[in-house]
Amino acid sequence: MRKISYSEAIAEAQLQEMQRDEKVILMGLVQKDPYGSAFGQTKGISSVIGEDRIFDMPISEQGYVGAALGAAITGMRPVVELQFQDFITIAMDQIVQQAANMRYMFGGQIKIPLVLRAPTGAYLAAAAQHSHMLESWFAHIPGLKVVLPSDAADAKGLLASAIREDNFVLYFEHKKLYDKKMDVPKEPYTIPIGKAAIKRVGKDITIVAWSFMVSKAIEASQILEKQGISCEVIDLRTVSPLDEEAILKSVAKTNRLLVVQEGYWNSSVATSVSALVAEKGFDYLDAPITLITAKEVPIPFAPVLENYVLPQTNNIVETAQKILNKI
Amino acid sequence: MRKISYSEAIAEAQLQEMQRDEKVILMGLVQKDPYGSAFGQTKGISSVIGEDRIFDMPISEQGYVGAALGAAITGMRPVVELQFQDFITIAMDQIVQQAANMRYMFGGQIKIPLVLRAPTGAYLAAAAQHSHMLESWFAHIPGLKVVLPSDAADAKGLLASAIREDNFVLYFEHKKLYDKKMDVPKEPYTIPIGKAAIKRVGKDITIVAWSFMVSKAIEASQILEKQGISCEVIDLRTVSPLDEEAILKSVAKTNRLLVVQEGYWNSSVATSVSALVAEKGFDYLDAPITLITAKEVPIPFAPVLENYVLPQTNNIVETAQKILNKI
Amino acid sequence: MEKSIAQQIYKKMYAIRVFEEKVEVLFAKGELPGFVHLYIGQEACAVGVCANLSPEDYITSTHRGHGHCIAKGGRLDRMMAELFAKKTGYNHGKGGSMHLAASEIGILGANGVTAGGVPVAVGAALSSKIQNQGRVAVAFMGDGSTNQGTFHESVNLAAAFKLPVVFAVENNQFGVGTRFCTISNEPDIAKRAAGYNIPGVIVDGMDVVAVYQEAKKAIEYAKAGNGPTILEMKTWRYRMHFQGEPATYRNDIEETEWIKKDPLEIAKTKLKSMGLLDNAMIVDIEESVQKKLDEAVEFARNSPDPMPEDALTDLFA
Amino acid sequence: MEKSIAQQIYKKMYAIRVFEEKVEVLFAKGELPGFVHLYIGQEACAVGVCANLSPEDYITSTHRGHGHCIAKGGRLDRMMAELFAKKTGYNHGKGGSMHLAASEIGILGANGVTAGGVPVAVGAALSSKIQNQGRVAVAFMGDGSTNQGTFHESVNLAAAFKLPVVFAVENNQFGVGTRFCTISNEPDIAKRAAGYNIPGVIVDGMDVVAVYQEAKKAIEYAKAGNGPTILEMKTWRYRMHFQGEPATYRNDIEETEWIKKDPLEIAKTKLKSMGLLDNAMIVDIEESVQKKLDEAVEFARNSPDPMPEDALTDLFA
Ligand SMILES: Cc1ncc(C[n+]2csc(CCOP(=O)(O)OP(=O)(O)O)c2C)c(N)n1
Ligand SMILES: Cc1ncc(C[n+]2csc(CCOP(=O)(O)OP(=O)(O)O)c2C)c(N)n1
Ligand SMILES: [Mg+2]
Ligand SMILES: [Mg+2]
Repeated sequence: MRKISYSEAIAEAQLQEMQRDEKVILMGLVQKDPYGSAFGQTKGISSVIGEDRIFDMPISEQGYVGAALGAAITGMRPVVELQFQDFITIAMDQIVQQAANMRYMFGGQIKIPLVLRAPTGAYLAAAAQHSHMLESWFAHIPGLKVVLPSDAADAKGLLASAIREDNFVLYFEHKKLYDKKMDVPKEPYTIPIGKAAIKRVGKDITIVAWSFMVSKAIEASQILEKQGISCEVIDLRTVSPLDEEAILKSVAKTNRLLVVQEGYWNSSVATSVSALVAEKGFDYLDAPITLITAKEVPIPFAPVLENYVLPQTNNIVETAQKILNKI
Repeated sequence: MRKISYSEAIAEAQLQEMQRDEKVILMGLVQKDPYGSAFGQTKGISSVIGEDRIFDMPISEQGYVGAALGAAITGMRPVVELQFQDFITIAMDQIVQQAANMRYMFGGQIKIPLVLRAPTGAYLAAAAQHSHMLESWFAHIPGLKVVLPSDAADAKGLLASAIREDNFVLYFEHKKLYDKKMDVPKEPYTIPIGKAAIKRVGKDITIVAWSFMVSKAIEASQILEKQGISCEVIDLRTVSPLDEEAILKSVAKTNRLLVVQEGYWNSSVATSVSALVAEKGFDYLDAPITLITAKEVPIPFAPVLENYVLPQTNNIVETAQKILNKI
Repeated sequence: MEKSIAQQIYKKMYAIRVFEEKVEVLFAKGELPGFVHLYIGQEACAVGVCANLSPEDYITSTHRGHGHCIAKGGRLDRMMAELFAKKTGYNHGKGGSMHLAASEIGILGANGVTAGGVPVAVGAALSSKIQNQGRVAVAFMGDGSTNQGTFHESVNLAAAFKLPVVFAVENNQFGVGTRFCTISNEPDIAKRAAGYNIPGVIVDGMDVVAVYQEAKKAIEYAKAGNGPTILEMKTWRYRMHFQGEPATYRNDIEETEWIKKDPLEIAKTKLKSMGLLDNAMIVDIEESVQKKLDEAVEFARNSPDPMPEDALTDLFA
Repeated sequence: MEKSIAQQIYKKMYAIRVFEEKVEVLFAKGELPGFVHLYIGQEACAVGVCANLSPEDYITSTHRGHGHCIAKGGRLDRMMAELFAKKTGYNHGKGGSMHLAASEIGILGANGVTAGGVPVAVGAALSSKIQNQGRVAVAFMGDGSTNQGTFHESVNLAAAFKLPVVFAVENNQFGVGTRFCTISNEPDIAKRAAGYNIPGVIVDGMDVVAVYQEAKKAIEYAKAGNGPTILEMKTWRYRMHFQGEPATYRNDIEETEWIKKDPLEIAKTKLKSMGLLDNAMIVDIEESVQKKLDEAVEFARNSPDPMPEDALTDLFA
């Protein structure tokens, strides 16, 4: 199999879906070639498909996300992109008050085959306004599905599913993953939305993670394995709806839960995973549920500060050791 | 003591703070008399203070919240109002990317003595776009303090604190409480931000609630008391920062925790309270932590549907009975 | 104008008026839950514009949306049932007054967010253009709503891509209790068109014939691929901002002047003088509308409430 | 123009140019973390406007903000230290290039959000007006940023309340790789002023004397209580959108034409012909700036990193 990067996988999924269904259109900043999006996520598409279904937008996030919604409910299947997830703050009315409510509020009259893509995350010295992980906000809102692929193969299959889905899907790509290459099948394929994946089988402790944190959890597991601690790493893939079954099943086996989240603690997906297990898997637990998250400050610019604020592999290793009383 | 309503208490706090400090200004839709805000929360103020420090804004939530921020960092102490909390979706960039980050990102150069007030909540057949409880979004973001008073006396004291605070405070008023009257001291006073209040002392189970849910929790406690179940009701008052100590102390005593939240489950303050206790108070627990929240759909218009979706007193009663195995 | 159009125009204007008067009474009696914003006084705007539209064309509407819904062909019975929060309503009781939608006739929803529907209309127009469908999208909005950023973003986008949109601004000069000229420095909203190099037109929003004619031009211009127009209709709402509004803030003298320009009276006078309507037709129209309205109320009252568990349906397709 | 102002103008323009050229080299060598957007080519805009401001006046800036910071009086050493992510930087290493702020000289921050600072400037102007301080606020922004809703909301608000603001638009004709005229139907942004009944002025943004004069009028107009102006400066950025940008999309011929209009050359020629500058002064100025710049780099390199735990300070007052 050929190796391609996460951003290439994203571009490939979009190209293939556009070839498969002429209703698929792309909207966002600098989508067309030669640019092909800020991180190359649409690179090559306009050169193959032509320019009729790819729209370079003005910097009007609320307006063009709303326009994508309008197109979605009148026959198109738009994939709309924000240049950074942070700018979703500008489009919140169209996403939350309009799109998330619309089908329900209209009594099911319409479908919303809409995907919103955005680069998310930190670790790049991009400072407070370009480093957010805001998936928890959208997980909080009914009517939205929220997907965060952790590698190139997942990125391709999950995006194909999102584009074929008749509902609004938010698809958040981690900036630190764009360059990461791996084997990715060339032909189109889908990965189901709403299902977690066991990325590493283990028996002593369950580590739940998603997006960039999956690779940190796996790194930590490799270190811990050498110390005789066997970790099961669950990649949520979708943070709303949560795959409750996969989480509970793993904790039923390991009896210990560690959640690793790049974003902030309060009112987050991590606290939801904890609350789920504290309510429905309480009897499985042999130890307190522990959460590793960003520290409660905006993401600072200086790398020395940023690294201190964000979860690191060694935090995971040490915390797992502590949970298992090996420290 | 004289009885005044929650909205009168809010107006009184603002009037008194404006009299105390001429830097305090009000900005929002229809703030001046005769309107005095949509629910009367600024009623009577312009008639006493004059019109120089009260600004009726255009319907430009992002713009005028940003203007309030600009005024706050250049010497004023604005209280800026949104007509409904739902419209905060329009102002998210100025609140989250600008205001919440600004002091930190600038290395502490400025202060942000800013209060944003907004009516929140459902139970009014106002449908999906006028019924949100979005406090969890803001609790998720460092740099914001988030206050939700549950009665008129708290409303007055917490608002005075918020206005005197040199940091950005979000202050969310519940629409179902505006008309509720109670004894409220006439002279100015403050209630500390960041501290929970025990609204009812009990020993069998801790019920954590805030905003309108506090009255439902108290109602349920009264019913449960007759059945021999003694509930401790904690009113968080502030959902960020959380008063961890108050929560843990109560659960250490009762060994059981029920959280009642009007908003949605995923990535919410309720899940944070659970996660806090599952991590730091795990050994206190004699039963799973249970959460009562809105069902995962937008708030529907028809009262029969809305009531089904939202937490009701009888849900609290039944859940508490279940937790205590009395059912 | 054809005779049949003239009759449709009067019929819809009358239907809006009596529908709203009925809603006013029902709401006061407590039969309708939630909030209600009446359209009385602005009938010429919705009807004058929508008389140029076919069912395939799109509209987006506002919190004050009953008039647009009727003008675009909405059924009184399903509308009324929705206001009654019944299962037979357009939105099965999930939306209510502020969210009335009827996608099969191009009504992409009333909206509880000022200017919230405007970008949605732009997207519908984009969709029409990509698919070469020749449909136009009309975004209705009030004067107050044009101060939202989305208004600017939507107009700019539609202008740049020459999308078939009409920005139909009903300038009733107040947003809640705030007079437009106190929160905007230029009282004519149509003047904003210059910034986007598109047509901006001002028309007497109490005169349905004038609205019809200007809307016709804007819609034809859009359908011909020339892009959007800002169509500003100067008008007046005859009732409070929402039913039950506590404050009064408008000037009696001004109010009286506007009430004299009643759009229904102007419509009758003009259409009669144009030979398109006569008294007998008017009687016929009014009787038939009244009958439909009575039936609508009956239908709504007799319709079942949704079941509580229905709350969990309709979220995802 | 006074001689001292002319010299300040050339000094600041030259400082911006060499500061940015130095940053270009340092960034390429990997000495500066994060993202960097260079201001080269637009020096006349920031300097022409800010030469009319006192330290008490306010500015808000953009992602391309080094030039504004220098023009408004920012120190090269503290700026450079911030780009180096050092504790001695203006923001103690917490902000970096896109968030440079110096509140003691009225710099209310560069901004990573296009048009994000514009409403903030409006608020600073409101504050000045309430307190009768006579301060003006200048909101700098790019052409692309004017398509944000906040631009519209801010201009409308400032116009309605006659706030002392200048909307200083640097129209370099591209937002990232998108040419302005492909996403807006009217190439002259100043034309939008008509919609708000305020002055809209277009000026050659490569000519610092022209910018200075038009900005002077707008600032005096604002300080006199007349409200805002949209001041559009036509200009060109000489470098890529951000350092390391992969795509190229601008037209070579156009590029060459613009490079001929180098703002530093124009400034020298014009100021000399006006008798405000001579070759000796130029040499002096350039030498003194170069020295300061070398010291700034030295200072930044030798400054300490923040301590990890410093990350937890500065959140709340
Ligand atoms: C974003 C937003 N802000 C505030 C409101 C509250 N609100 C409802 S209607 C209205 C006034 C709208 O004025 P206008 O657009 O002129 O319409 P009119 O009521 O005059 O028909 C306001 C402020 C809202 N619905 N949405
Ligand atoms: C809200 C928002 N959307 C997108 C971006 C990404 N972005 C950074 S700079 C830029 C272009 C801005 O263009 P313009 O305002 O013309 O400024 P210039 O770069 O030409 O100086 C964009 C799209 C952003 N920073 N903020
Ligand atoms: Mg109005
Ligand atoms: Mg530009």
